[in-house]
Amino acid sequence: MGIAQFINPYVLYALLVLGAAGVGLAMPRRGTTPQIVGALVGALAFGLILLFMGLKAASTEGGVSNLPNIYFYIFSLIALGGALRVITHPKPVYGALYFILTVIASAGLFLILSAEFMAFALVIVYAGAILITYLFVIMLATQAPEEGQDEVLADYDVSAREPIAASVVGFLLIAVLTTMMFRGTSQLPAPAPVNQNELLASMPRKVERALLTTGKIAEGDKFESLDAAANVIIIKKADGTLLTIPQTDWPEEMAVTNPEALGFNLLREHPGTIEIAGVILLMAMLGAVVLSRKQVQLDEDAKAARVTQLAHLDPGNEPGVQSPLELGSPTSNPTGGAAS
Amino acid sequence: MNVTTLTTLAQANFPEAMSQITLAHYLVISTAMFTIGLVGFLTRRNLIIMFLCTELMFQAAGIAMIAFGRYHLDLSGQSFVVFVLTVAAAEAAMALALVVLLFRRKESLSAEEWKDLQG
Amino acid sequence: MILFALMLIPLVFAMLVVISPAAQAKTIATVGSFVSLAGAIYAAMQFDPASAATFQLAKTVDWIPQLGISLSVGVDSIALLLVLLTALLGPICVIASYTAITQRLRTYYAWLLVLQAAMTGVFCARDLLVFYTCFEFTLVPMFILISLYGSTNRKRASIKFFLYTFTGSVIALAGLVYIAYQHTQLTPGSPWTFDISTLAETARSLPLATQSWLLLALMAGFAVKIPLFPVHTWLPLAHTEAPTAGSVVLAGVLLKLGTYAVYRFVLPFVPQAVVEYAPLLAILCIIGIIYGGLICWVQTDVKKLVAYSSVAHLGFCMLGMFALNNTGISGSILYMINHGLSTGALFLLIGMVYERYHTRSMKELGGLGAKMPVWSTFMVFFVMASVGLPGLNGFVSEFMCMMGAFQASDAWGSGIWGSLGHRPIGATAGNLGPWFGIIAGTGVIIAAMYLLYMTGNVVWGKLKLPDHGHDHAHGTDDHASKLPTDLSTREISILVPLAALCILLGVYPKPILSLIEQPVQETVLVVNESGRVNMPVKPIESDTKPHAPIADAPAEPAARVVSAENAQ
Amino acid sequence: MMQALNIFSSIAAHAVASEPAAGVAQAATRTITQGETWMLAIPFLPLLAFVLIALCAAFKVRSKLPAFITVGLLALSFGAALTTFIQHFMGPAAAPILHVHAFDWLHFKAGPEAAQGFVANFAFYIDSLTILWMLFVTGLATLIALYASEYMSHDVGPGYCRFFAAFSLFVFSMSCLVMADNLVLLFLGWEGVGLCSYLLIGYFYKKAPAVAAAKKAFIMNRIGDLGLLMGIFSIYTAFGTVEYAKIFEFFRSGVDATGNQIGSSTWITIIIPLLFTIGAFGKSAQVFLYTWLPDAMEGPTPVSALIHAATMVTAGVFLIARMMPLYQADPNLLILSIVAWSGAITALWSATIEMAIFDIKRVMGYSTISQLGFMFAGLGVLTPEGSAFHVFTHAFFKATLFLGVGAVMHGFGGQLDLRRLSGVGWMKGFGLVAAAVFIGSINLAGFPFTAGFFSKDMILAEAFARPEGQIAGSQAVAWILLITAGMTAYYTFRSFFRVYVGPKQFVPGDDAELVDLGRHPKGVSLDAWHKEHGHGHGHGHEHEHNDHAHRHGSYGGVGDARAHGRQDFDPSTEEFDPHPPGFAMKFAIAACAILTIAAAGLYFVSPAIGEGGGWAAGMVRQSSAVVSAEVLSGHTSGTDEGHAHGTFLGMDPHHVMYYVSAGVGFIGVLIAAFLHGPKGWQGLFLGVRQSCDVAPRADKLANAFGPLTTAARNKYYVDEIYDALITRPLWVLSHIFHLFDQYVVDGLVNLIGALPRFFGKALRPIQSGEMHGYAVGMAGGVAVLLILVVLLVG
Repeated sequence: MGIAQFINPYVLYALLVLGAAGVGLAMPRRGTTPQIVGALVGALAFGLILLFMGLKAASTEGGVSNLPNIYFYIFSLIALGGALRVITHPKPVYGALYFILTVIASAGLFLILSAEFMAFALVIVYAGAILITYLFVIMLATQAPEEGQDEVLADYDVSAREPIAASVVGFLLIAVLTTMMFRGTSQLPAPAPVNQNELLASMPRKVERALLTTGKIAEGDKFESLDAAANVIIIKKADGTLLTIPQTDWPEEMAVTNPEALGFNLLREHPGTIEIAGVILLMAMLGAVVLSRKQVQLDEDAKAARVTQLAHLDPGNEPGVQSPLELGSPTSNPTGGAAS
Repeated sequence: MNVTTLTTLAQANFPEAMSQITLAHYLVISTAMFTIGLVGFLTRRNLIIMFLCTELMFQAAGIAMIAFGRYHLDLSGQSFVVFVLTVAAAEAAMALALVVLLFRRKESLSAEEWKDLQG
Repeated sequence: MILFALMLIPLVFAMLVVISPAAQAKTIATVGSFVSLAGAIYAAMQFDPASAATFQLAKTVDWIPQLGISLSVGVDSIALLLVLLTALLGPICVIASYTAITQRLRTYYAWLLVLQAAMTGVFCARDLLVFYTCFEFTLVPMFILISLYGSTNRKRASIKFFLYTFTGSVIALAGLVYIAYQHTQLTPGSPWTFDISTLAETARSLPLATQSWLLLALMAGFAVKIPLFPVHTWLPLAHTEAPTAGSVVLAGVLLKLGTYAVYRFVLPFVPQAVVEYAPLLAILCIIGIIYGGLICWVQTDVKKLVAYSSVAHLGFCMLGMFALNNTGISGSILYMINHGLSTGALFLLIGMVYERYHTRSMKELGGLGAKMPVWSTFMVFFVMASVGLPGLNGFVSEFMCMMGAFQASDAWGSGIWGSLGHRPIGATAGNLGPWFGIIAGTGVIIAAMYLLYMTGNVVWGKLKLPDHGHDHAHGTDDHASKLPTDLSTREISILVPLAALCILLGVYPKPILSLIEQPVQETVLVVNESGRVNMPVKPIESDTKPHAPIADAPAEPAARVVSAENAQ
Repeated sequence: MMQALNIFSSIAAHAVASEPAAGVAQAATRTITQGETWMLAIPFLPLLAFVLIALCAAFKVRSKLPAFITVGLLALSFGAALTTFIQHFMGPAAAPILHVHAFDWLHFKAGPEAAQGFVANFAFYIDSLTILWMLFVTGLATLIALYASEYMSHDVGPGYCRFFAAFSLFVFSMSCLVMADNLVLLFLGWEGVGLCSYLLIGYFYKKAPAVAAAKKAFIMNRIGDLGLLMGIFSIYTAFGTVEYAKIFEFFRSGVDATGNQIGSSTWITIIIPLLFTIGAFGKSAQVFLYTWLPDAMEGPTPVSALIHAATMVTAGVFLIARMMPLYQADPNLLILSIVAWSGAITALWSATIEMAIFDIKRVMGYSTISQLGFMFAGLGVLTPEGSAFHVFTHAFFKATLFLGVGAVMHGFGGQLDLRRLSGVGWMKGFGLVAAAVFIGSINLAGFPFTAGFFSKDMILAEAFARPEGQIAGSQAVAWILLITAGMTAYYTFRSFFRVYVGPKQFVPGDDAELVDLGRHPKGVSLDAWHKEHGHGHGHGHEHEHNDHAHRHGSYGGVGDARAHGRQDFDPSTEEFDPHPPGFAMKFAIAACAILTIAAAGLYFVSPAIGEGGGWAAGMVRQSSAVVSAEVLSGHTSGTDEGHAHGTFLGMDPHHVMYYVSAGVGFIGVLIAAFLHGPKGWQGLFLGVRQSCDVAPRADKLANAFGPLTTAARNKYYVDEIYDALITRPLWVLSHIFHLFDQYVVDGLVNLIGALPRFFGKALRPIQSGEMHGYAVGMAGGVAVLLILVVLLVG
């Protein structure tokens, strides 16, 4: 049992070394770099890991039926590739766009995992809201290229910081994490079957509507109760008599949808956490407002840099005459910004 | 996602459990994504990219949680992703506000510019 | 209930001080301290002296019942006396600060009142954790008083004060919690409890080795606070840097927390170990007496001199305590009060001069007798009280402490201590003895040396005042010039009660001595019964010789003595 | 009060019940009666005076009111003492022991057992010894207060209040010391007189020497006090009580509270008396503890007269007399031998100093030490009667002498150098002073039929009469005392011949005490005087002690002195006239002198008990201070043949001693006249001195002794030796302790405190501020932790 149940550990570790080398190569560097090669090697490594896991799975009891379907492979490769691109692309804007790709691929994975609500929430919140904010900030915080000039990448974007060491640490972590997870996963208890009748009992309107639309009951009949033990729904008809509907007669429309189940889970199991999450969001909002309203000044180094920059751009202007401060913080000082 | 194979109607939208091997595949993906995020965080100097990397790690955690929830047929996994999403949003708001503030001061997004915050 | 009220009154007034305008802070604090004093006097009137050894005015409110922690208060006569001392010093400290503190008044007075509440809590506590909480909480106000209102080196002093005493008492806490743990272990099925008297019984039943470790742990905390010889160095620094009222509280009450804790937690908790190590502890006390005294003698800073003298004085106090007999322990308790009065007054006096001349150095000050006769009169008076002049308070307690050590010896009646062959009538069981009394007695001479050295320089001699050019640097000239040359009525009015008490306690200590007789007797019995297991108390009488009764003494020896004989 | 009475009556009953086998014949059981409450006035009236004067000070009274209060209330106190004496101690009946209880003082349990109670009350025990002391204490205090009312008049105001407050407090303390019914109250008085002595010596607090002297007196006294305190502890431990009545009963019965023979316990017979003796030595300035008393002469002269001559310094004698039963308990009388030897050596030692020094007040100071030596020797040779009588007579004649010196100081601007004064007795207004001083001098010198003669005689005779071996070396002690008596006569009349007779010449003093308070430190010796003026005024040549002969010409007469005063001294003394004492001073001096003369008569009052010695001896014999017959006859020493009387060169000392001591005294006086007397009858036709500062023969003699004279004039450098052997090392040790405290004790603490800081510093580079560094550390840490988990959990 353990790791060997899923993949040959030596193969895994060897492929992880390969992956580390690939990611390390793929990181941005000054000058010409084998970024593409590195990315390909990294992708190859991950692909091979999945391949070997599939091979192993096919050889164990249950065969290929244990394997996730084909969409899993598609989405996960897109997600990982996007992620790799996020961290290797020197331009932040592209990084953010690749991140959207990753998010969408992840949403696909969520769908496969029958988490529809979360899949769409992810796309809406992440791709729609958060990433857009990122893009705004990236635009705000990047120097626009001058007319006729190529975009100059900031120095800190061009070169990664100690990519080798980071890759080694990262892949060491993967090795250990996968080892741990395989070990743990192999010892997980079999999942217990779930009876969602209780959820249905909490939704009398839904049950009535479903039964009504399928014609099982008439207008005016009321849901009385759901006997979870006998798996029957008891309906109180308009004339007062009780009608028992066994499970086999339940219409498909009555099935509990993912958002419904998730809603019940959230509000029943985690009501306090929701409150806390709300407070966190509120505080974040307030914090963001307070922080961005704050007046700041350039510090000494930045001032000096700004002055030389201005002098360089407009030799006719004495740098000391026009206040660099006003130029430096247009948002914080609207009048100053307007003047410049 | 094979709805027609469901045995009971109540479980129509909640498929039967997946195997450990399937779960392992998702976990590998999650781990890989997490590590990529980590490596990015360690190597990139741009504050915004670093924050993007943390978002990647959140993403990875989310995948793992939903996969586990799926394995256990428990919706709490998805619930937690809701919270993770919330925290990520809050974090993004605060972090980006801070980044803007820092950028205004130094005209740079490099994390190394702020060494002197060490105290 | 009144005891809770005693703790709450200062807190409530502290709150009032905080929320009212700074100009009113003085007034509110004064009213608050006087209300506390009135409350303490009311409590004293409720106290029944006939059963002084039982804890009266007791009240228990559950706090954390799962852990057996409750807000439990109660006082015996000793705790009551110390509560009274605390309450008395309250108004004096507040009034003494009227002119000395000119900035951040609200913070100052609020913390002063909070400090008073915490100190009262220590003396009233009947639950270990209530005690410990209050014991530690006194550090916070004191830390703030020193670090905000002290003199030049105040930051260092306050940090040292805090860390030093805190480190010690954390070790003591470990010891105390260990006892509580042992209680649950030794009595199966019993819930956790932190009740002091219950734990005392448990601790007494522990073997000597365990008790010795516990003694070490407890003394690590309390000896720092007292302070005993090797762990005293925070005191001179803290005293010198603290504002006047801070020094008064520090000398008057805070040091007594340590001695009180020794009385309350060391003697009844680990009697066997105390008996075993009493000579060692007494030697530390004596080193403190002589060493501290000699260091005083070479000080030039008057306040530092008085601060070091506290080391010597508290050495006497603890010497009496470790004599483990009635004389010594009573003397020690009386010493706590007397030292609070006389040394507190000395700090007040030094503070008054400091307010006027902004120096405490004997190199710059001298011969103030010519310029400030009233101040000088008080100075000489309190110096004499501190020297231990009979008729003033210091003498009674010093006499009793030394005599306690002198009496407490099993060697009496043998060797050069007499060829009687048995314990003479005035001796008690113990392992100190005459040499301890005699060597400690040299401290009396040294006390005269350093205190008269100080008086001779500051009060007598040619008038010597600091240069006025120097004064301007302080920028407080205008403030200082508001004070009269000699003491103002306000200053006299805070010294007079102290002086009156010094005389009263020196001339008529009988009420207090009889008040503390019962609890002390109980403590001594506890120590003798469970502490002298390996060295039973020798009988006074010799078996062979006929007994010649003295007139006013009952003929038969106490029952305890008989049982000790049987044990042999 | 009732309870106290019960205690005493039960003690009495017990004492009767357990009459010891070895029965002390003479010490009959004394009954203790309750004294009248008004007797409390004796100690408490002076206290009332103190309180009233304190009020005067508080209300800033600027008149002589404090003096009147003091004199009045002290006189009342004396009246009360006298009434007590007349009512209870006059007449043929055996002297009673009166007990008066004021209030409870120290009551506490001294041990867990029921019998262990400590009782020391504010209660008074008045027996004949007590009343003997109280009579002269209160009487002399009244007279001297009267004297001081004029003497201190230059300082009316706060200083006046301070003086009389301390003065009254002193009398109260002294009364407590003497009248106490227990040792702790005695200790209160003991320390109380020390405090007052401290305050009064330091009265001229702006003068550095006065402050130093006050401090020295207090500290030296404290050394003795420690001995006394330990003695009290020991007494309590041994007997379970500190009350005289009970203690004396134990000694009378010979067994202690637990039925053991007292005499067999070395602790009780050797150590305890030794401790008490140390206490007595401290207070009475004996042997190694004497050095504070000469310095105490810095105080105002009335203080010297009362405290440092008549009363306080005799407290040691009182203590030993009071505890005489304790001292007698030792069969070998070891401690009494020590006392005798100490007294004799002190007497001789200080007499040699007196013969050399020039300061007339200090001569009196050393003389007091010397006479106290006599008293101690008297106690040592088993004549507490003689000692007490000598205390009594000495109180009067020494007070007279001091008051005379005070009048001279007062009159001549504080001049105390006997080389700067001559013929004072012939100056206007000083005749009475000279006469009184003459009376004092003949008493001190031991002229026949003076009080001093009789009292000294008793001691000398008893010293010679001690049987061989009873008191170790008592014959040697006696010879030393006899020689000292001769020296006493010499130095007494040396002062007299130099100062009061001869040509009228003087140099006014520049002393601060009376002319200008606190402006000049008073020169303690001629040396210092010369130095100060030599430097201060460019006086030119430095003087040695013995070359002052070169200067004598410049002080030809009063006028000359004035002229030189202008040149040499402070200009403010320009118009200096000696001002003679006024009425109050004259009255007090005269009264003291008359009382001194009258005291001689007491020798002839037949004592109530025992043979010879007069009234004072009788009083002592009726008190606990009496030496029992066994001890006196040497029975207890264990040797049968040891009890033969000692002899003086084969003669019975009791008979020949009158002639011997008178002869020795005469020789001393004649030598003084020969060396220091002026020409003519004033110098008994032996002297040749012609000016105030040159006595040719004396100077020649002093030169002949050379270094010895120098040493004696410098008090044998004892102060310097103490300084070098004790004070300096202690001072250095204190500094070492201080450094040790700062750098070792506190240093260790700081070191421990510095360790975390050190580690922090070492680890600080890790916190570079680079977020990546932290992240790498964190990730690596997690990885390492996980690896550990993987490997360990397996």
